[in-house]
Amino acid sequence: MALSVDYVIKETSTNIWRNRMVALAAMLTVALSLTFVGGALLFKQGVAKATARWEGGVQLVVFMETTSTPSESHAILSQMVGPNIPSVGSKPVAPGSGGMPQVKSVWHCDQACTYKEFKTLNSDDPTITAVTKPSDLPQSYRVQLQNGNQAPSVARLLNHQPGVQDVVYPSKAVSDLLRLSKFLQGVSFLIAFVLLVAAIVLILNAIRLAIFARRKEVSVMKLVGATNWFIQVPFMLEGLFQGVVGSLLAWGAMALGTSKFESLSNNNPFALTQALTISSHDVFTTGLLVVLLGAAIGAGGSAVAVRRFLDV
Amino acid sequence: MALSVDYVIKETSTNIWRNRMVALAAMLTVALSLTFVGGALLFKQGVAKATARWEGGVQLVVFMETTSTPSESHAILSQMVGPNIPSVGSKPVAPGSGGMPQVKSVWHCDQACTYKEFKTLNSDDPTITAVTKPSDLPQSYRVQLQNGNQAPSVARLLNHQPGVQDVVYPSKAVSDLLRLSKFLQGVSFLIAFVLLVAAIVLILNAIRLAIFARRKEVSVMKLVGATNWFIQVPFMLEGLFQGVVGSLLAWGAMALGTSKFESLSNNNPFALTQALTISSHDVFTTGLLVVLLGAAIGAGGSAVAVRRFLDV
Amino acid sequence: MIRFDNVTKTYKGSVVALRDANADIQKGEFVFLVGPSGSGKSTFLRLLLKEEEPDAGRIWVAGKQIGKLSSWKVPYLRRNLGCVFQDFRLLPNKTVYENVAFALQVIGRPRHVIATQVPQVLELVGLAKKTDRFPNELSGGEQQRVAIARAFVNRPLILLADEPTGNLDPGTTQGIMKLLDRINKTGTTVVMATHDVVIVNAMRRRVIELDHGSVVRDQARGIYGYGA
Amino acid sequence: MIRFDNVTKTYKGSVVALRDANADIQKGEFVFLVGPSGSGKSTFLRLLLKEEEPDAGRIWVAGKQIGKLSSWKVPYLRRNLGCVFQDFRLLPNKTVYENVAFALQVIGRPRHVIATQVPQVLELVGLAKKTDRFPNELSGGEQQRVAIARAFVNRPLILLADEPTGNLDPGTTQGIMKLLDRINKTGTTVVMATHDVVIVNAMRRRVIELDHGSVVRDQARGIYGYGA
Ligand SMILES: Nc1ncnc2c1ncn2[C@@H]1O[C@H](COP(=O)(O)OP(=O)(O)OP(=O)(O)O)[C@@H](O)[C@H]1O
Ligand SMILES: Nc1ncnc2c1ncn2[C@@H]1O[C@H](COP(=O)(O)OP(=O)(O)OP(=O)(O)O)[C@@H](O)[C@H]1O
Ligand SMILES: [Mg+2]
Ligand SMILES: [Mg+2]
Repeated sequence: MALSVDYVIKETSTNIWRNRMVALAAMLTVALSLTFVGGALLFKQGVAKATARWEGGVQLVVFMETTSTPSESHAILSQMVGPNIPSVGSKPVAPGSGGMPQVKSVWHCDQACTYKEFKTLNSDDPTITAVTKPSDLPQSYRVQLQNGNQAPSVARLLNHQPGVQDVVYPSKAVSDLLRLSKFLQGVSFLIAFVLLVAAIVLILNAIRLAIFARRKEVSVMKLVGATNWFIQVPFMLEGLFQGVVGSLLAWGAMALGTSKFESLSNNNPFALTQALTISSHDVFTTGLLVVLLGAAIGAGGSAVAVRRFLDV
Repeated sequence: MALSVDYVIKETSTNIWRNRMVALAAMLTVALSLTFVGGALLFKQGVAKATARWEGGVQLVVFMETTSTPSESHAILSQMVGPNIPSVGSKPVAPGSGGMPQVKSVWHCDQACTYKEFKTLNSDDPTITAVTKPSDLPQSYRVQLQNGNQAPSVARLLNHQPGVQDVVYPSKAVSDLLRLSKFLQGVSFLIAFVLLVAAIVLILNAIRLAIFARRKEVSVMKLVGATNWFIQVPFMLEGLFQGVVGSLLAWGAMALGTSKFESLSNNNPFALTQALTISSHDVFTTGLLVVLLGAAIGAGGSAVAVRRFLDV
Repeated sequence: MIRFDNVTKTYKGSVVALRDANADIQKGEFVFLVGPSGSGKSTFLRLLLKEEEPDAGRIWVAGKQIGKLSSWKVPYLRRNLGCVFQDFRLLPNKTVYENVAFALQVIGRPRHVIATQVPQVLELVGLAKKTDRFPNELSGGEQQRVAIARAFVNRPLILLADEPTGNLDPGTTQGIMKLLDRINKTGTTVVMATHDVVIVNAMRRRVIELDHGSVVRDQARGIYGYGA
Repeated sequence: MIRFDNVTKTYKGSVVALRDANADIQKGEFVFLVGPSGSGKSTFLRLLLKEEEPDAGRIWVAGKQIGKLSSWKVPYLRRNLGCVFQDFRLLPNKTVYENVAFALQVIGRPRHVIATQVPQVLELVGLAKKTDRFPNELSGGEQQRVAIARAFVNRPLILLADEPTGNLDPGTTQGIMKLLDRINKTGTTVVMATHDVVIVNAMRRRVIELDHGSVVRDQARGIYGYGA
């Protein structure tokens, strides 16, 4: 079955040119929908990075000096959870009698754990992660409070104790960001979903029209014994092409949008945008994902169209 | 030419049902694109309202007491633009010799002007505008500076002078908002434009498919002498229907989005969102505009389709 | 009723379909249009329907010169012209009754007119008992009767038929010819393009022969061809 | 070469198109399929092409029972069956040469095979001088010759023809029949559905008559009908 490359290219390009308006609309819609998908993913990654330390409801982090002794560390722990609990691991533990009433739970992040977190937070800067060893980094206690508003007062109590390097809690901006990001992601995915539906229908339609424009040729092909494969491939490639071109446009829009966003947040230091950093590595992996999605949409849409409308 | 209503309704609904997938995609895309158009317009209105006072590059406003005397007013003016300029009107005037070197230009906003601005700023609260008379409001000097950073120092110089009620300049948030809004509006309109193209193509396609599905009927109609009008009307109504339904969905999304936005900005007092207020009156007028746009898109798309593909 | 006055029609691609054709057909005549394939018979009929425009010459239908007709008046011209084709052109998802009624509905005839005229014409073509059948439940001959009923239900002045028996067997063909003859007897002018030697020779009506777009013979009570 | 074994075919809508039909056609035969409109002739041919599936009975083509054929093998079945129709089915935007070459291209024949076989078959059907014409620049008879060339270029075992002369005038029809006869003489089995009394009676080949889907006559050197 000689399905020659030049035959397929010629047929596919003729199809696309014949319905260029629909094909263009399909590609633009794919591009737009995938830009929303990619944008939402990047935003999510950016927020996750900016707030990694505060995941799981942590409201206070007590960093110990790298030079702190075990007894200093134990003294701090006792102050928070009471003397009856000798040590805590990576699972949150509620304070016993003699602990601080404001504290809801505490867990311990050792140097390995801190190093992992450090790599996440600095994934866009491999030179820093390369020169830093786990032993350079402080261990810490992660504290969840009964009430987030108490963070400053609790921090004051624990700070300046022997062995404590620093006590930090999320700024207003970060906690706002966490709340806002959920909402914006939801909206983005909703928009992306509607657009994906539109994109698939447009691709389906472009293929349907291509099939219709060639219905005479197709019926002759069937009559003289062309294989289904031979008849279908140009139409399926057309859909694939539309999906891939659309997703490449989306990739471009994402890269452009990210750099525009960065320059914007460098000029206007809102707490909001400043807290987000999106590495070019993130843009690249998300871009690849988006192209895969585009290819899947294109191939899927055209496969459905070929099935439904070609009837081979 | 009896074009009976039930005939037209029956034909139109049959058409839509037959290609319900494409019709749905068209309507959703119209809805989404018009949501972006409407959203961008509302945002623009919100920003314009929040920043009405700062239009045209005004960087400082000197409000005089309502009880201030003309000589007090004149003294302030002289201090800014020098003794050689006895008075300024609603056109900006540059300072002469003896004026402040930091000032670039000054214009005067009398009580009528202030009242007008007041009404704009409070258009969502008619009870306030009803009980306020122009004479309750202060006249003011609007000042453009050589350099926006000097606003605080200039304000300190002018404040507490006799007859001066207050000197205000835009906060960081407002000036950020002004810059950000330009960018976001641009992006919104770009997205809306792409989507509008997609929506029109989808409507065109829905009509094209409807015409194609009925090509036998249409050819018989032509043969037995049905008028062009009779043949076209159901198809054109189909496009109109899609445009109008899509735009009503957009209206709903805008209303929902606005209320969601308000509740969000009430909970999270960012300077950014807090500065914006969008009245339900704005939503209503923008909604009407959006429906008109949707009707135009639907009618236009179907008219083109009928012209191109019906060939009557 | 129909007059062609030096009519020439060239399709794009410089195919000359009619060349300086002249013809004059009176009310109530029955005319066969014969000639080899591609000689311009279908073009002759399409020009009457104003589906195509002539390049030169003038055409009169029912006393009006149709070259001067503005395009919005074309539908009204077509209401005077019933049309029947080789491939029937019935709507497959409508019953016999609905197919015929459709022709009246779409020109805006009121419901009571439709309710009286459709059964009447179905009676005439002999399908009074099959009003609720769908086209694919009928034989080819019966389908062509439905098509004739649809063409005739509006009582047109002229009935055009383009190879109406091209798909039919000889027995069925005879029945259709009898029907057309009966319609002709009501005063309707009938113009029929055909290749069927048997029926042309049997009916002995006026024959207009085309060849390469020219009228080469116009003979009252003629036969299919000198040679055939 | 072709065998129908108690074949019944019912279309949806309970139209019985073939009823318990039996036929056995040997290699190299020339068979006319006759019968009134709707008697099942086209259905007979469509079943051979596996465009339709029988409801009951078995069909053999070239020694294979095609009911057992999996759907991806259908294209290979069709390469053994050339097909010609009343309406030619040529591609209007391709020249004569391209129309014929297309049939070889789409089944993946290499370029040099196409370059030798297409001129050869165009020579056979007498169109060697019109290779660069487009279909609408040809007469109906010439167009049908192109269609026959396309059906025959792949040297199929069997040529199926569904009313191939239905649109043609008597003179042209004769030419086409001579061509089909010549193709038959090369050893190709020809099965032709037709309404044309004149050619069936003139050729005197095997005649299979269908009526309401049943084979009512199968006669060597037959005529169109007893009555006609
Ligand atoms: N739409 C068209 N575009 C270009 N050429 C056309 C068109 N329709 C017809 N022709 C050409 O015009 C000529 C006359 O065609 P026409 O259909 O009138 O012939 P006819 O006598 O009806 O033939 P037949 O007996 O085959 O129906 C032919 O050469 C044909 O190829
Ligand atoms: N796709 C279809 N769906 C439903 N019924 C059909 C279909 N095709 C054919 N029929 C019916 O099957 C019967 C046989 O049709 P067929 O086309 O085989 O007859 P034929 O002998 O070829 O007739 P003709 O001489 O008119 O071409 C007819 O009653 C026809 O209405
Ligand atoms: Mg013709
Ligand atoms: Mg048939």
